[in-house]
Amino acid sequence: MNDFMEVSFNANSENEAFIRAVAASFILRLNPTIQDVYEVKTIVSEAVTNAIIHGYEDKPDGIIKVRMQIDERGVHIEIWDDGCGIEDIEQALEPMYTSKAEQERSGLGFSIMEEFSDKMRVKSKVGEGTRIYVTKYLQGE
Amino acid sequence: MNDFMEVSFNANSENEAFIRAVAASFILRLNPTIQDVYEVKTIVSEAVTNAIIHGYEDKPDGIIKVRMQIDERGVHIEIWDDGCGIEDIEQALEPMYTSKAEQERSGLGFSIMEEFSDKMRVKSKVGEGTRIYVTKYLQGE
Amino acid sequence: MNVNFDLQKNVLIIQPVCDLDHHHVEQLREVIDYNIGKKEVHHILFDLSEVSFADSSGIGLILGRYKKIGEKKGQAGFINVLESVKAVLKISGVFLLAKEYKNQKAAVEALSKGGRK
Amino acid sequence: MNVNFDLQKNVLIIQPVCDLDHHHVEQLREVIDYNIGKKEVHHILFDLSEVSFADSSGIGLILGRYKKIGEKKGQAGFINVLESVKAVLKISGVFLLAKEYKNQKAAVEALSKGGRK
Ligand SMILES: Nc1ncnc2c1ncn2[C@@H]1O[C@H](COP(=O)(O)OP(=O)(O)O)[C@@H](O)[C@H]1O
Ligand SMILES: Nc1ncnc2c1ncn2[C@@H]1O[C@H](COP(=O)(O)OP(=O)(O)O)[C@@H](O)[C@H]1O
Repeated sequence: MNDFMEVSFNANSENEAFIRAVAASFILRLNPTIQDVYEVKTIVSEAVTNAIIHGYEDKPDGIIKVRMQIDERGVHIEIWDDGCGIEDIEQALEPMYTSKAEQERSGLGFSIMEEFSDKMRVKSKVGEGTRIYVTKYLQGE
Repeated sequence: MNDFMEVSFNANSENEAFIRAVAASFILRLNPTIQDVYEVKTIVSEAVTNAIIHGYEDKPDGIIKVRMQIDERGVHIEIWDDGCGIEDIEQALEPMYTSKAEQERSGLGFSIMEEFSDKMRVKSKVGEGTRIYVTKYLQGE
Repeated sequence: MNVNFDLQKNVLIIQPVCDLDHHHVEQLREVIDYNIGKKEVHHILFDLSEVSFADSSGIGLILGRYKKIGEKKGQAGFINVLESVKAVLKISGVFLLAKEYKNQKAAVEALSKGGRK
Repeated sequence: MNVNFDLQKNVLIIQPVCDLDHHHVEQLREVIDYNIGKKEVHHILFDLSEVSFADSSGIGLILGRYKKIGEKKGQAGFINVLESVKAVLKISGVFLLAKEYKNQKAAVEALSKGGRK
């Protein structure tokens, strides 16, 4: 098995539920556990929310792309935006760090993504955008 | 509201259920009726199945794209493949016509798509591929 | 397995437990035909209670099995068809060939006595 | 509306009926704070029985309301947290601030008598 899918959509908060449903439906063929599905949904939900709030600062004409690739062991996920980018990635990855405390962000998005994934890498350039690469091995049946 | 999404995936029959789930989740924001959801799912299911069986003749490395655009009245759907194309579109659209009777195809895919949609247009070129354009107005709540 | 079978009198009750799309139809066809082939089977009854989606590939499957049971001069019927699935089946005209019955008992009663004209 | 409210003694029971993601949190915050603002409300209890998904935006909402009720020296608690949601809440350490109770009765009993130290 070596399936991929790639989906683009605008930076609209309605798409947070949409991308969770897309991710869940795509990995169904791997017979994931309920917890596996929840974790994959959470990973894409966090990354897409970040692209909407931080990357595009709530401008819904921004485009977000999510790519998923499946193999026997699990799933590789990429989430990217062409938004403002991250100046200090190390700081961004710190638990509880948020640049938008006034919006009641918890600063835990990246921490949760790391917790739920097996590998995570962040690439970002100010003014160009951000790409998140995540690998998650599934336990399967 | 003016949302779009575009998704690409390979010509694998597992993706028939996937694209139905994607389409259903995307239009949820329009508060569709159950029958609306069923009809949109059927439209994409028929077109994607055709791309898999006819367009790419069961070669799963073919790429299928589905694009959906939403406005106040309903949804515009495009399904395209870069497969073998259709020689005689008029004949293909005839109810019960199928080029693969030996595979127990009913020849009703296009008829059902037309029945469930408000507008349908087929563009195809032999050796280049096929694009289906569908408009469906939703009744909403 | 995606399908349950039951024999009542000479009627094979076929209950798919999946979407009737191209993907699943490919998996169902062979096992259904194997069961239709058994000599005690004279008629078939599709119980669609567990089918929440069907498209033209599902219609192809149903028409194909209708043909198979016709080779034995048998009839086919339906029970428990969801409203949305019914809308698709109606387009195909399959209800002109195979009737929908109120319930399993009525269907088995009617089919087991009949034969195809 | 995406959220139900109930007042038991001086405890406001908040039952969101949606995913706790950024999209919904934006809609919930204002109406929840309006209700927390009422003078008969001393404590809050999150009933998460109808929440099947929560991510860090949901945690932000919960922590924000915890702060709000703290301004009134009140406490917060949880009931009916699904296992998967619990996994996310655990990462946030929110259970160090607000306890999960067995059921509504026990929660109201404990919270209504308490105060924040
Ligand atoms: N896609 C992105 N584009 C720009 N900045 C981002 C992006 N994702 C994350 N960030 C930055 O990283 C910080 C930490 O992110 P995160 O851990 O998810 O917490 P939160 O979203 O709650 O602020 C954000 O506050 C923001 O400054
Ligand atoms: N994407 C496609 N690429 C090539 N040929 C196609 C495509 N879609 C449909 N066709 C042709 O049109 C015919 C009719 O299609 P349809 O009404 O869906 O019936 P069926 O799929 O049951 O054959 C097919 O048999 C095939 O020859």
